[in-house]
Amino acid sequence: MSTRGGIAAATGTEALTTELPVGRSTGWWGMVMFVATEATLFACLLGSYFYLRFQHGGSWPPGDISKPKLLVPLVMTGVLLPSSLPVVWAEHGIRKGQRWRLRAGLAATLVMGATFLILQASEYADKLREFTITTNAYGSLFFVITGFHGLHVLVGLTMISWLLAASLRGGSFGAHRHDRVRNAAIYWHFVDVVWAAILFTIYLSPRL
Amino acid sequence: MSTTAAPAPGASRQDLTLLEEHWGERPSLRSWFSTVDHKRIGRRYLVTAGLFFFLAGVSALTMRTQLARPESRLLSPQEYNQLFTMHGTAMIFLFATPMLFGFGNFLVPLMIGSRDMAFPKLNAFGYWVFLLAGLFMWVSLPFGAAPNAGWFAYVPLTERVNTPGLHLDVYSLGLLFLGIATTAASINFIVTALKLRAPGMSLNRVPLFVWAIVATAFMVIFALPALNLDNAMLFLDRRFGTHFFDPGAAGNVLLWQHLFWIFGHPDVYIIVMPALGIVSAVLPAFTRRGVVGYPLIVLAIVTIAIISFGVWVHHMFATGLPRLSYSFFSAASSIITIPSGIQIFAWLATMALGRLVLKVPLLYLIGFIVTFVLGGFTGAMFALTAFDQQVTDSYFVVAHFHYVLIGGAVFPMLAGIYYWLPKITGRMYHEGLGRWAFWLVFAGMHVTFFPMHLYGLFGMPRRVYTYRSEPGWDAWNLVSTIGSYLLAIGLLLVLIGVVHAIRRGRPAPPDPWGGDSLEWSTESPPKPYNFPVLPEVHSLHPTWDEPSRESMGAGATEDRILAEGRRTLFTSELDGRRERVVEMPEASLQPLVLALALLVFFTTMLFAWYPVAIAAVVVVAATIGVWLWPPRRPERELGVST
Amino acid sequence: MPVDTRRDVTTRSRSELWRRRLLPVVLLGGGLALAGCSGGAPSALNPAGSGAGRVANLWWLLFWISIAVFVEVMAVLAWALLFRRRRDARVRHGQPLRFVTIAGAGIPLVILVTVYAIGLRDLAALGDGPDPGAPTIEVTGHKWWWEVRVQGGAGATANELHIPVGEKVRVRLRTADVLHSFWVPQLMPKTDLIAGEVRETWLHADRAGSYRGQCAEYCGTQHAHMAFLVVAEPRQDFDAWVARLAAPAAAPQTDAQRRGQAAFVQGSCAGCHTIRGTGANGRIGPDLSDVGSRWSIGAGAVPNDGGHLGGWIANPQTVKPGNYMPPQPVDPGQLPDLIAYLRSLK
Amino acid sequence: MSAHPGPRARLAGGLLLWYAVLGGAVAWAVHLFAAWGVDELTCASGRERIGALPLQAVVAIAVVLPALATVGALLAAALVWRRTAHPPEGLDEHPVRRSRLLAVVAIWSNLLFLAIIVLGGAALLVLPPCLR
Repeated sequence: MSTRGGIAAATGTEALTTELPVGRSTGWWGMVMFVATEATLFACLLGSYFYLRFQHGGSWPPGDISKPKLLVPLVMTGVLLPSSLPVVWAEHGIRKGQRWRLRAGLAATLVMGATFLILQASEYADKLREFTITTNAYGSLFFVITGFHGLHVLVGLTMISWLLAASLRGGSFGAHRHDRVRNAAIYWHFVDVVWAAILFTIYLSPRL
Repeated sequence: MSTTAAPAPGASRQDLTLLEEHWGERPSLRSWFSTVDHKRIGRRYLVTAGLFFFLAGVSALTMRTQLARPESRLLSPQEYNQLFTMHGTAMIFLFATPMLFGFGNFLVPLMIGSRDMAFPKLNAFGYWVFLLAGLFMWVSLPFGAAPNAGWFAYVPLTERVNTPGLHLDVYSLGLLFLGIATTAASINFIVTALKLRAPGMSLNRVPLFVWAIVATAFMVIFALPALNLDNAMLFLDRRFGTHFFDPGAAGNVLLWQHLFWIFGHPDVYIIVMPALGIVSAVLPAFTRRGVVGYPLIVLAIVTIAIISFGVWVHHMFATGLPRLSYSFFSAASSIITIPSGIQIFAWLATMALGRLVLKVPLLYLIGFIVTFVLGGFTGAMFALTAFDQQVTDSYFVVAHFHYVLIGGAVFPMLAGIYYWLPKITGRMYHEGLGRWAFWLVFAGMHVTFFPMHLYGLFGMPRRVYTYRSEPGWDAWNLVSTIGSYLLAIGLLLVLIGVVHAIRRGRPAPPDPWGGDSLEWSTESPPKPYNFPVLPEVHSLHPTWDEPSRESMGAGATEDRILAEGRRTLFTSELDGRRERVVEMPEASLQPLVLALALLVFFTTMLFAWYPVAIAAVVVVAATIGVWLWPPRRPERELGVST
Repeated sequence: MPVDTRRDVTTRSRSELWRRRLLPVVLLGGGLALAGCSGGAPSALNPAGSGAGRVANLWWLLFWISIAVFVEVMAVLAWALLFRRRRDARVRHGQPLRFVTIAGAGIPLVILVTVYAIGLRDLAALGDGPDPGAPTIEVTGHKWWWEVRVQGGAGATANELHIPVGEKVRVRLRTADVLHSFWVPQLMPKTDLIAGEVRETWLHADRAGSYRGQCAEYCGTQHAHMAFLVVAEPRQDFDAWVARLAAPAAAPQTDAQRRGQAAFVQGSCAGCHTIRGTGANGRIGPDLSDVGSRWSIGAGAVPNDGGHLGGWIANPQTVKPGNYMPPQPVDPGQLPDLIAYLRSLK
Repeated sequence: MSAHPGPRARLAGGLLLWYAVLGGAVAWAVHLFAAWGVDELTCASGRERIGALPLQAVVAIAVVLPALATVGALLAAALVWRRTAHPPEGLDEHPVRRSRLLAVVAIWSNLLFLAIIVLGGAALLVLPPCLR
């Protein structure tokens, strides 16, 4: 198909009246809407961070708090972002009816997510020596944003464990029945992507 | 065309028995707590929201009595401040939205030709949470611990140092609790309208009420998080010593206002939008024609829903931000008037080109137009920063938003109550009683609130528990108080009319008005399965068009009868093409258990019994886990390869 | 009523009286008689300065536009009700989209763009504050009273500020606790007092008089009683007021006043209140150095006379429940002396 | 015109439709958040410059670019409107009518969003960026 023909086809009546999106289940839409409202919540949270930062003026972080160090959070990122891959792999597996892939993929994600939380605990232990949630608004923002995300990771891990438990039982999932797997996967990808935004906001932006 | 008789059901007697068996609920205590029928839940929403309306209304009457004369001592300032806060909070959160969601719950599946909402159990859960959250907030009042800093709860007044005690903890936790219900209901509405429409109901044939509910639900999805975050931060500030709003520790007090109004302004339209949907739904039956300019009203619904997110700073025009930044919001606030104007003139054109049947619902619609237009004028005035700075926080604002909210939401709700009462209860209301109630409500509303424009302009600030005698304030305040009693009597007559209809009313035929949407093709009240045969929609006014009506008669295809089990049909999002048949969930106690566990969580958070709160969280997680646990199926059916 | 006694009655213009007589006519005609029936109230429609004057003009423009559009809407509605009220079950079609788009979108767009432009001009004008050298008054909001100082001056007063007629005066706004809003309807639209920030507005009166102002942002229990008075007066009176604020309070003249001063300074009063030039220098409550000359007690709660003052000192909680002044254990014999002293502070 | 568009052309067509419907809304939202946020927060810091650029120029960019994006969406909406006026023979009328509804909504909404952006931008000519 030539480019010109492509443009003509794409701007033709038929292409312009093509139904997009199509064929999703109610569960998919429900999860997408839930993620949309959660994403808005995180957007407000990160927006509040920037609002307080720029309203504060002056040096940021305020007070005696030093700029956040990057090593641990980058390792955390390295653990969490790739943890979506086993979920994708597991989901593709169960669509083909390969239950072992579902189990293995979920287990791998579980391990990576748990590692992330352990690293976050060590990060907290480090930060708490410098400031706490009550030190000032920066401290409040830092712990509430990362804590709220950590809570989401915990919820995501609960969902993954729950899926894993159901898949171990047998009679739960197969090529024709994997809505729950996909919905939990959407949630997990969301938790992942939000971390990237948090990494940028909390750890990278004070250095810009 | 005459549409008084419902078409003969195309389902056989045998099918009807099966449907009754799968969908019917035998009356029992358990079924009362476990029902997932959208019609029962919708009715409960209406009744419960009505109860909260009554409480908030009594609060308002008490306040008006206090304000009848200057320097009255009926109420202490502490009492007055709790009353006005609860009045506002309850009217906005516990009455207006739930009442309209009640209409939505009852009507959306009926209007789109479905057998239930997309997530029936979630629906039941939403109701229970709404009920419990409402009680959670109201119970604080007799203990003198009710929220007392206005429904807007501005910091730093609401910080612990300025308002100790539980007042604001009740507020923040109560709204967070309630937010769960609102979000759940909104997701449910969106998904229901996207996937459960009858085959053939493409986007250009969706009833305007459904458009309005869906737009509202989208607004909730994107607006409510701002309020939730605000309340979470307030609670953390108060309870755990964070500093989000503390300017002494790098916090900022305007952050509260920004987040609050990012929610708060869309919320105005969250309240008004479904009510405008009711107007579009009721009008055709009493003008004997479809609403003029369907695409333009859809346009209005969609654009209002979007623009409403970009006008929030007009609530902050007096906070001293840069004037240039005000102008962007001033521009949006001005232009948002246009879609509203389009709707008003579309309705006027409908009336001018139709044949008016002057019954009580139409009276309320006329009252709505008169009142809402006046509220709209003052609304457009607020878009101008300079004028807003003069009258904001005065009684002029109180007049404005009561015109908009009573005119724009309560009048349509009342129209809706009279219009759908036959469908909901199976009984007709008493026309004469209804007319009396209308005139009292209409007169009471204007006598109460019109003078507020005046004494607002004359310099009387709002949220004052009393005032010094000033010429231009005293007399008009007394007029307002008298009006509020008229309004209360009128509303009492509405209530009497409803009770009278339920107890003594004539049995209602399936379609007493000759309405145009699908709910009128069901029985009054509808059977638990709504439609013996799911309709096939051929136009925007399916009850008025022959092919759509015939589709419910003899010769229906099996995929629209679905008598074998509790089933309904999925269709595609935009064009309403058939996709597949799905199984719907049975009645269950899980929604109630989940809501109760959340109640325990929020109550224990309020009283700082954190170990119990953690236990409640575990119960919540376990309930959800059980709720969603996949049913066991044979491996072959699942499609597992080894 | 103190406000009225101090208001210059002759400033009530002939046009205002004319409007007053017009009242019934306008009420019948449009139902909105605004300036006329406000009488002596602090009405935004009876402006006394350039800021409020501009907004009042904007209001009248908006008002008449609203009347015109309302008449248009009611005409269509009335036409429908009069000529379209037949019971007829026939369902009609036909889409007069042109009417809807012109009346519902076209005309409103023209109106809105016009008033937006005018509003923008007014917004810019309200931002056109006083010259850098203009007098600056520092106002601090407290729960529930206003602390007033002149920039650079030593003393303070409460709930009353003076401005020279015909000059723009800068007002710098701070809050000591929660949000308040500074509103003098006859002179200038509101400006909020934001915790942690400093806000500025300005006042300009083109005729002498007393103008009532009030806190407009809800600020807790006694938000209702947080009024103040702006006194616009000739320049030399204003200068005298500024000088008085810097000077010590008037010395007691009579024996009763002297006993009252002693009771004030040695008693609990001095813990919270300042009277300049005496040992009383508390900073919690308002500076009382000129309390005898003020228009009210308790930021507009009651008139400032001997009886109310005595009642206030004995138990402020019955007068203004919830305010931060506790009931005073004053010996009944001392109360008349205290009153006499405080009344003498002018 | 080719008889039947392939899947990629269909995807492109569908996306074009949604750009027409939602483009103005998104552009306006970007304009609002950028222009307001930059103005309020830069003024709060007491500066009137962002890097090398004067604040006024930054706000102007936040007006002009979204306005152009809205004009683009308006053109796309007009295209859908024209293409759905006389659908070719043999095409299912159902989706065409639905798309036509969306086209009407899109044209009007883009006009409204354009009006808001232009009116907000006009204030830039009257008001200095940090005047309070």
